[in-house]
Amino acid sequence: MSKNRPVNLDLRTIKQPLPAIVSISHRITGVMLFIGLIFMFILFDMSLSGAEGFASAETIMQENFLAKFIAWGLLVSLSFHLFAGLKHLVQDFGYGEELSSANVAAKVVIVATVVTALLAGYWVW
Amino acid sequence: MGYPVVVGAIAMSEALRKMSFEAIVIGGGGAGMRAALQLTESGLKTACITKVFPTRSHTVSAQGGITCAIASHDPNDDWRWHMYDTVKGSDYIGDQDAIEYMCSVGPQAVFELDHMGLPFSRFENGRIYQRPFGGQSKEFGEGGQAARTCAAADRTGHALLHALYQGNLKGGTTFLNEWYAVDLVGNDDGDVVGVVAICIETGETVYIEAKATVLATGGAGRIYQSTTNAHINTGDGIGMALRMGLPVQDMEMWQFHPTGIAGAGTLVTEGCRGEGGYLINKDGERFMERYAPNAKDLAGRDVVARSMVMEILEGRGCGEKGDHVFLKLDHLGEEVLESRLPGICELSRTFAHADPVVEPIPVVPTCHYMMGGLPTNIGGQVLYPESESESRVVGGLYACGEVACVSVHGANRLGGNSLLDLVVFGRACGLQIEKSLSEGFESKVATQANLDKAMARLHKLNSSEGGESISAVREELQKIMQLYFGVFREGESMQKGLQLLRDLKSKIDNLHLRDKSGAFNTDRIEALELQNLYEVAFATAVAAEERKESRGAHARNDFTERDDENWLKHSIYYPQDERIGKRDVNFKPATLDAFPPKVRTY
Amino acid sequence: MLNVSVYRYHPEQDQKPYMQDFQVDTGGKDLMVLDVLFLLKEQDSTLTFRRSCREGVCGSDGMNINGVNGLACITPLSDCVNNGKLVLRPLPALPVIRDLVIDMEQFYQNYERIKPFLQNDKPAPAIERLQSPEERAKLDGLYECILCACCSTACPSFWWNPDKFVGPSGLLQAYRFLADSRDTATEERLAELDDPFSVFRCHGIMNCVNVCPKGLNPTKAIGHIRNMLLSRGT
Amino acid sequence: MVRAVTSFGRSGLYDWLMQRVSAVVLTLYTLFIVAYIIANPQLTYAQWSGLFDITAMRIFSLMALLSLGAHVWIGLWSVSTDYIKPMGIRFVFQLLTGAAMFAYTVWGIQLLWGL
Repeated sequence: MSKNRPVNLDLRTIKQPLPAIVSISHRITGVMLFIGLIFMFILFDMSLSGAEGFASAETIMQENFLAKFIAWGLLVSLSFHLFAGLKHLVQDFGYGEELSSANVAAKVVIVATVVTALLAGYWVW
Repeated sequence: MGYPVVVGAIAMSEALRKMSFEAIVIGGGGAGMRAALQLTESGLKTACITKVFPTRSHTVSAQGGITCAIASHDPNDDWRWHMYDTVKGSDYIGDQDAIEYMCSVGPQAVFELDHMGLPFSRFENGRIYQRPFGGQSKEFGEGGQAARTCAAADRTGHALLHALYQGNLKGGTTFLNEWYAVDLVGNDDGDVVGVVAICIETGETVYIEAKATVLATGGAGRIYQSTTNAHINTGDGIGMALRMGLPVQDMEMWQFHPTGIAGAGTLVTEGCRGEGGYLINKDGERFMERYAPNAKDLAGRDVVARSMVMEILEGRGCGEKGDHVFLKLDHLGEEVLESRLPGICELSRTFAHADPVVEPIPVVPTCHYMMGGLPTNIGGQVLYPESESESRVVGGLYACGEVACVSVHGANRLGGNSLLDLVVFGRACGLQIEKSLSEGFESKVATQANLDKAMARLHKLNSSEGGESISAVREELQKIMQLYFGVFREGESMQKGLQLLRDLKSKIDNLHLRDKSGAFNTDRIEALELQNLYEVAFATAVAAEERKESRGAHARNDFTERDDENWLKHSIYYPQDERIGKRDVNFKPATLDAFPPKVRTY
Repeated sequence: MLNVSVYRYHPEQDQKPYMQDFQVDTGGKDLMVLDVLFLLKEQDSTLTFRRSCREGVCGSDGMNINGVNGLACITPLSDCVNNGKLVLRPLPALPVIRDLVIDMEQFYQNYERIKPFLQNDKPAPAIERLQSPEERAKLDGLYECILCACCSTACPSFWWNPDKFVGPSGLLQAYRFLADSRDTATEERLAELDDPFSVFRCHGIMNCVNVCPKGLNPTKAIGHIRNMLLSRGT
Repeated sequence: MVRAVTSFGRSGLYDWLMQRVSAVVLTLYTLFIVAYIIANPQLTYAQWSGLFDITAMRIFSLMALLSLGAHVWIGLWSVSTDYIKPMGIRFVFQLLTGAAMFAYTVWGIQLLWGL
């Protein structure tokens, strides 16, 4: 049998419902957080390295726009990842396994993340 | 690409690849899979050849259930009462030895299905749920309505077909899925020694050799324009047999199901009426009370279908055109409908845009089942009737299910008896083959000339340079059948229909296959199917015109009475000279006295 | 007039698949997508698709209709067409044999892998095996699966690991037997599923539930399997 | 049964369970840290290092650290087996992920107990 058969998997042509978009975003934010770990660890290391290090960590977080932006991005990723993760936990207990409730849950994750993103922005800046 | 290019157009003399089995089953529906399972379990090298993946077969559409006296609803139920109902339902041309066998072996066959995993609905005591169906009685018609149809909600066919497929997976049956059987191969003695088949996926044509060939190809409802049947129900087995010169029996007997959704043709199970639904005309009248005062909506299907057509013809039909009646279910309540008839609710919402919970379903009698078919004995061996009382066995050929005419349905099948028919006789077929082969049945191998004969039709089609459009000819055929051979028939119009069919023959022989390619060529399959449809339609027309009486599903305006003196017989259509012969009905059950013909009222 | 765009591929003629545009006169009726396909086949008889029962119970004509998997025979145009355009593509992720016909071998293999048949080590009684209506009710929403593959081919986890993740349809069937009071092979069935792929690739996105033409809920069934694994493993 | 040698726990179930348990730990830890920082807007080094001097906090932090290692490993292993089909590249990716998480864990322990 020929192995050259084409496969229809052009993702642009396949509609994805909201829960699917939330799920892939969950993964993407997970990978982003993994990459951001280096930033978090450096900052944490700095803050515990002594009074001087703590002060410079504070300065960076108060004055460096890039650092602020990264921190904000990580906070947003973290909140999304966390909310989507909580949704998973809730689903694991057998809630939200109907189409309608799953859609509502996905919307809740998005709304909660948007709210957190605004708060985090306010906090960081 | 690794594809054999244009293999369909293989030259006449070129050698075909050969595959060998001890037994092959053509058809992967209920009957075919039950036979295949029996054969595989007996250790015979068996293949099931099926033009669609097995669970796509039309058995999947059966809804209401499988009728059988398993004594669940009524602990005193008796298979003899079931037999009585079936004989009466058949309008007395069902063979009583076969009906006796089916009704008495039935419970065992049904229990086997449960053991295979079929998810039957249940009563509180844990036994299989049974519902009332049309034509069912206790005490040989004296004890009132019986409830004898074992059901898995209203998806019994689906549940049964899947259970059988699962049983075959467990048993290890070899399936040739999406292979299309083109024509039977007969040897010089006239025995059947296999089949020429196309692997649809690649287009390769292969000779599949076997000592026993089982036709389980199902019905041919697609000869009519309006039918509950799947697109695949094209009478391939009948077509193949007729081209081999084998006669067919009772082909005029076509069941019109009372409740097909008007316009769409999709089936609405008789179980709806079993659960308490009933038909109403445009005045809201429950008209079956007039036609069948006792059984009302649960009279035989032929009776109900005719009554509906009478209502419509007399101007009491519903809808703008007054061309249908209503099936009322809303009084049963949402709970009953959603638990007992969930599939019907789904179908009605999709195809009739009517929610049965609140409004009635528009229904009209729709072609549903072919009572006729290849005459066989109880073991599924195909018979060649040589006179009214004498028949010989056709070597190597078996049939079971709708393509066969054992005959347990006679002139009218009772609801729920088709599923029983296919498991009982699919099984019986397997048992008979096991017996025949162990007794050392041998037949001559096919010669090249034999194979060339089986390849002739395919070859002709593959070399067609021009000709008729397949879909146009099919539509023409279906219109003729619908118009001239419907619920009510009449001599003069049937003769006209017959003439139109004769005229159509040249077109059928001159189909143009535009697509000559190999891989998944549905155009080729549809052309081959259309030729089978024609064979079935023509046999139907000849037999219908010849049977000059009204019996069961065959209702004539010019011969309104049953004529037991001349027609308490099977009709046999002989393809060689397009002639109708007669064959005796069996009135010799083994364990009890035959039920003599009586006036059939419900 | 309805604009229809159909995925075409013929292994003997085409190097690559392409989209072909048609115009169909629907007569202003709200046809089913399958009816439209029949009209297309009258225009071009080489157009290839599977069909059988035409009432949504055989599962032959699963395809991707305007981006969403479904059965052509029970999808009315009014449910799927927007902007007057109908786009028909084969079900995703499985190899295309020709046009809208896919090779379902992998899908069937996954079905067979879960041993989709009743297993009971006790000898069968002379009648049926008794089952209470409550026990039987557990099979509702499971046994109705028609193996159309709409769900599995809508599932990204199946796309990426079709040979390892059983997929929503197979798992629904697995639970159908786990839930059957007549089946005694629970332990063996669960043992077969307890790896990081077979069940646990389900992330509950419910694409399967979204497309199931029979309204079934594989996600819920998978949840039940997970709970059974959980109580077995802890 | 699909055999996969590089999964984390002994089975799909344990991987799944580990992912959930570690998620809960990480959630609690995150909420605590965020709440602590918000509650102490004028945070000083003494306060901050004092916090991590408490044994309970060190244990909590260590739990979070180990949870992080497991959570990331299981998550990224699953991501890699979904999207990276060539075995060589997938293996390298998994190797790097494992190495990174090992390094972070050691780093974290050193930070906590090296004060």
